[in-house]
Amino acid sequence: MSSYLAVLIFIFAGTGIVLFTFFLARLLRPSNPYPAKTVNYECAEEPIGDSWVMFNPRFYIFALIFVIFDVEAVFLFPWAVAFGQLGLYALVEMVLFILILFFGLFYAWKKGALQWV
Amino acid sequence: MKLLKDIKNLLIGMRITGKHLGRHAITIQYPEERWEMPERSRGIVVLLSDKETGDLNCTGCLLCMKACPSAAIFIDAPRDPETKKRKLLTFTVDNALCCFCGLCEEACNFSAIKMATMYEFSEPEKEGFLWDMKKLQEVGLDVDYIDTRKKKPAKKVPKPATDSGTATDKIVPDTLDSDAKQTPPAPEPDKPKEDGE
Amino acid sequence: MGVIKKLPIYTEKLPGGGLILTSLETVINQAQAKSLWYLLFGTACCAIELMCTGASRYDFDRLGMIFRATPRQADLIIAAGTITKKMAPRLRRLYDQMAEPRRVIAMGGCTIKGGPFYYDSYSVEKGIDHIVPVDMYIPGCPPRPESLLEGCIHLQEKIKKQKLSDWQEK
Amino acid sequence: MTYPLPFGELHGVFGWLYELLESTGLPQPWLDVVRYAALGALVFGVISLLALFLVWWERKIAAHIQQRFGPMRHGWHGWYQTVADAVKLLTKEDILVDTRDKFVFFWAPVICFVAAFLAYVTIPFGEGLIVADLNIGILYIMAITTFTIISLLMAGWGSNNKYALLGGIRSAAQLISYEIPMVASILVVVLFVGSMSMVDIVEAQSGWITNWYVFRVPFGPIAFITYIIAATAEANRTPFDIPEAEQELVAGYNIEYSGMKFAMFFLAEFANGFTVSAIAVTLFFGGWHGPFLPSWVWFLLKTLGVVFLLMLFRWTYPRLRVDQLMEFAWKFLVPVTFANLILAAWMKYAGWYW
Amino acid sequence: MAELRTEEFTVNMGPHHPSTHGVCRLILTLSGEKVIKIVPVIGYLHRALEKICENRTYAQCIPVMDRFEYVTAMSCEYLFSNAAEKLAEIEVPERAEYLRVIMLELNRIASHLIFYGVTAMDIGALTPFLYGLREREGIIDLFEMTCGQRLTYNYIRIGGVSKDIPPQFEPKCRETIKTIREKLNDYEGLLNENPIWLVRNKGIGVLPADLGIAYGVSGPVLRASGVKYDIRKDDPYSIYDRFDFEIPTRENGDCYDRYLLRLDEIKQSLNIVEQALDALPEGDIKAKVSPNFKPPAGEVYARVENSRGELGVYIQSDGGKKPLRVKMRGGSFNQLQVLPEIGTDCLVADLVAIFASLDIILPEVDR
Amino acid sequence: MTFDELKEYISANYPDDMTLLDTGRCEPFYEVKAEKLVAVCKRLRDDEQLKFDYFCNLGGVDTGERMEAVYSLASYSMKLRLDLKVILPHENAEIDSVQEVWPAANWYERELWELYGVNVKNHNNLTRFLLPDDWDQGFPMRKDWDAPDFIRMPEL
Repeated sequence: MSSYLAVLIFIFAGTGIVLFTFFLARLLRPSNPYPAKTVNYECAEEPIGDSWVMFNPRFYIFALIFVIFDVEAVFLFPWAVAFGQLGLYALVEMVLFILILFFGLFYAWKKGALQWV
Repeated sequence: MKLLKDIKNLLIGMRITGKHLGRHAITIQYPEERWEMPERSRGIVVLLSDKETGDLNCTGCLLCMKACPSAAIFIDAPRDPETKKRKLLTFTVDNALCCFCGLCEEACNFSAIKMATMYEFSEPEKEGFLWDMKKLQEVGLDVDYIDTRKKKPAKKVPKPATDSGTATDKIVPDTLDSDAKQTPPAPEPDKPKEDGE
Repeated sequence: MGVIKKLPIYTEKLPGGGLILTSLETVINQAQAKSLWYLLFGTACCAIELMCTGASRYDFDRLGMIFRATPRQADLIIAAGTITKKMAPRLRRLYDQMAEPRRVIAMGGCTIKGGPFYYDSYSVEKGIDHIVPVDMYIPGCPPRPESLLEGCIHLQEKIKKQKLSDWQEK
Repeated sequence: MTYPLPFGELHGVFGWLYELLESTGLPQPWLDVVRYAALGALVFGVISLLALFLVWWERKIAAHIQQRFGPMRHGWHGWYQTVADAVKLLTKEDILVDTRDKFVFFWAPVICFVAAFLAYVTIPFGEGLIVADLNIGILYIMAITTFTIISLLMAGWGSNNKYALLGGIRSAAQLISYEIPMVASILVVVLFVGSMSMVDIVEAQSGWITNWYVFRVPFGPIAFITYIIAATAEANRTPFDIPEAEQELVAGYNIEYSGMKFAMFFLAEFANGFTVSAIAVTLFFGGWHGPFLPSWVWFLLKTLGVVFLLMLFRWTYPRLRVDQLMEFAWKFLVPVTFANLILAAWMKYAGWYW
Repeated sequence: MAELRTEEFTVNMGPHHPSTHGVCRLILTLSGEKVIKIVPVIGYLHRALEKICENRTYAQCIPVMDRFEYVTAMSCEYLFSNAAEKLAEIEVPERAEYLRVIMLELNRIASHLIFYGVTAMDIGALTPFLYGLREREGIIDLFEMTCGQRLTYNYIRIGGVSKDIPPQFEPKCRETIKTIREKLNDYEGLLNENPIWLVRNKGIGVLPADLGIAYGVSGPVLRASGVKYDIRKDDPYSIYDRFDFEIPTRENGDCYDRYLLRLDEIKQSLNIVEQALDALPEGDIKAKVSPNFKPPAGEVYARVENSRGELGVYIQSDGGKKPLRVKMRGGSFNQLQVLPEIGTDCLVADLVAIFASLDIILPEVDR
Repeated sequence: MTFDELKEYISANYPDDMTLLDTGRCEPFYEVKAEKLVAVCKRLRDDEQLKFDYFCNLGGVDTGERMEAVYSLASYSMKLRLDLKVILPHENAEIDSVQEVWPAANWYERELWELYGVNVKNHNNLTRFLLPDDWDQGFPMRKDWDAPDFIRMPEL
């Protein structure tokens, strides 16, 4: 598990380094906030309304489709690693699996879920 | 087939940019290398001096002042009551107003004013652009020009406007006073220039 | 916050503090002078010359100047072109929204004093120094790309001379 | 010692540090902690140097494509231009927008950078020059770089700026869409190697140049091309740079960021660009293998070659529109990559490949 | 999926936005990324040129006209001179007319090169932008050599031109033409058939001919919709009837056609310049016009075809040395009016492409 | 159709509506009564012989004593040019909108209203667009307009 310790330590080290540079910048930079400065930039105009709006749901559908395929990828990785030992059975199995998924993709496609906005 | 054609066209694009990568840059590295300015290039306005005597060529005829479309030239050259000749007192060019059109140069019959090819005159202060006669002459000392005065004798001076002596008073640009200097932004919600939406 | 504002006071008490201060000052000034990212802001004729300056022949990038589209990441506004009364509050807002240290170059006659539109124009702001503090004025209508480059180099020289104790006052 | 030499060929240079560490007599776990922390600092230095170099290089390449010089006035051909940029960004004010979401706004650049940073754990810079040879190496990188999506979305949302929000949402949609063809392209290689470890993948390509997976006709080149397309999108580079499309969204998700926070996004972007190129080299171009020169030099050269390819894309092509981008991913790349994967599996089973 | 609720939101695009070519503000109502409504807000560059012209003499008006449409300043100068000549019935010398045509066409090419670059940049390709400006520099050099300025020339005057061309102009000009012809291949290779460029431009922002006519659209934008209307042919001014050139048209009226049409126009303009150089007669360059030029009382509306459509000026003279009224009209004014019609129901990215392909510049709109 | 033919045609077909002004040296300028404007414009546009479907320009003029609105028209297909002039009183001038004839006139009429203060009736969107939104200094293109920060060109 020693190698995974590296990942853990890298998470802390990375965060620490970033925070340290922020701290360093804080020492060096000027700071002079005033209301006109901290207003949102919107092409040199006053922002119209809030930007946290009910966004078009289409964006989230992509995420849903992605989740399906990502789960597939999780299955595919061990399959790919072990493919050398498994042979034809695994190949047919995986082709079927991918086909089923693609059936879903085509369904989504025909349903218009892949239309952007 | 369309796919192959598309890939071919994408590769053509890469070939063109790749081809340029090998070519030499056309950049003129400004402070070290300079673009050779064409002779007619219109840079800053200067006053020309006589090549022999070193005096200004200007006779104070006010033609350039009248020709200027942005009223950047201000000349004070009142007529001497006895000799009826004009005496040049002040000659001011506001380079902040000048629109570099070259009309003053064309209006001048005495080779007295020229748009020299110089162009490097950035200033940290706004007041620096109001050039008086001395400065204009100084800058124009090295400027080469073709003297056309000898062919055009002085009698061709057009009739000056009678009221020029008084009319000139009001064209002194009036924004050069001290309040032009801007105060730094105060850290408070002041938006004086705000427009109502 | 700006601890750096008080740095001259601290360093005075330290042995060799003056040396630290001056070397820090040099490094910061050099960095700021050599990396002036300008805001993509052009209104009129000068904007075309600004484009030409960025193009191959004059090459702004040579001076380390690249454009940023958002004022948050820009160090310099090159006010290229006439600023009208309608545009003036917007210019001010852009300036306000820039991160300090920020600088302004007034490019061309219109921004210095109104230029050809000084007289008889009911809608031109007569000089952008009424709106924002200006660090460098470049005359011309429009200025040649070389003039702009010269103005920028002049500004860089000016930045290199600034003192740490007052550079964020602007 | 039991663990592999972490510096490979460079052990002669850095080995004394280990001996110093061991001489302190710390217990083994603590020794590991200190060792990895030191490596983390080192990798950070490497990333910073690489990013500084890549920025400078990109500017030079762009300039020369456009027949100009690029940075010229600061050092020899402007070599310390990017250093000046970095120091300047350090001294720039950090603007905190009033209406921001405080937590999200602050942590977005941190996560963005850490995600890019973590990927370097398993990049084999040379023979033995790897921080930790995880046995799921490539899967780990795919998983870790996905964090970038979260950070960009956080940046877009936290800024409370409409352009930033659009940029964040675009980037989320784009990155997740291109994740899938990327994974499918990588799987072709994993299938042949039978291991996900980066070192194993490189070792499998040792020997003559034909062992490189990009030359495993017919599926190798297809996998490489689809990978490089997906990688360009993953690294947010033109023609897929829609999250920060300057002409449409001003600056996209980082519109409200200034100073060091912006620098972190900037750094992460170039670090990601290097990561995807390094993966391409590892998977398809034989990693560190090469004659005469030290292994890490080969690796760097090959990676910079792929980075150069990405740069050439960037300075040649216009930008795709966001919906076309999604369509391209889902309706073209995903089917093609999966078909390629099945083809490769079949070939491997039948043994019909070169 | 339409039944899911989506909130529309309003966003400012401009006045400071990289792709609004100056200081135009578009108030967009978006649903997701789809543009529901566009409200253009202009006036950020309203410099009161018309008022200024009313207080200048005719000769002084010409530098002011330069600033009206600085990308093709020669057209503006020509336009004003032409109108004043019509008012005062001045005969312009032959050579001057030829020189004017050379300058006008060179300026048209320069303007289209800017269009090429800026459009490419708006769609995300940065390199074509610099290539376009690189060739433009060659033309600007010719102008600078002739009249001394790079952008605001003040070259074409009432009654002729201000200066004769220098002797090295002709060889340099021919060389520039040759270079541009060569480089046009690069331009076309970079974008014309590029699949990304095609999907970004084809079928985007279609302007039907009748809509264009209703909104008074002119110039390349209208010709890309299939209306063959060019003032150089249909209401000939100067000596355009002596040259052999074609008016290119396209049918679809989308962004891609507008782009192609402008490249075609560059080629035609190069031909015109070559013909004019070949036929350049000797002689005077300026008719005698008194410095205190006072046209008789009257009024005139003159128009020329510049790279953005019809450029017109209405001058009313009361017989004094200053015009009573100068009203300018630029093609972009109408093209911006039609933008809400053709720009709705597309994505933000398409709007940028449409805006770029209409080749709107704001001084023409705001004056 | 040459200009002379155009003049003849108009004098034959529009005798009551349009009066030829002798100011035009090149293209004919016609005076149209304000109340007849929209009807005349419609006729001109739909006339098979003329087809003035191209609205080039609309400029207001303040001569000091009166207001004028000058419409420049052209035709895409027949290659003709024509200018119409409507003479209005200096104060409280009113004119009918022609945007139902040519939609292009919309912005030109807004400009006429904004800079000259000529009220355009039946206009769908008569709001400020060239001047700042908070402009309160009247109609700046009028000859007698003045403001404190308005600097006139000095008479030289």
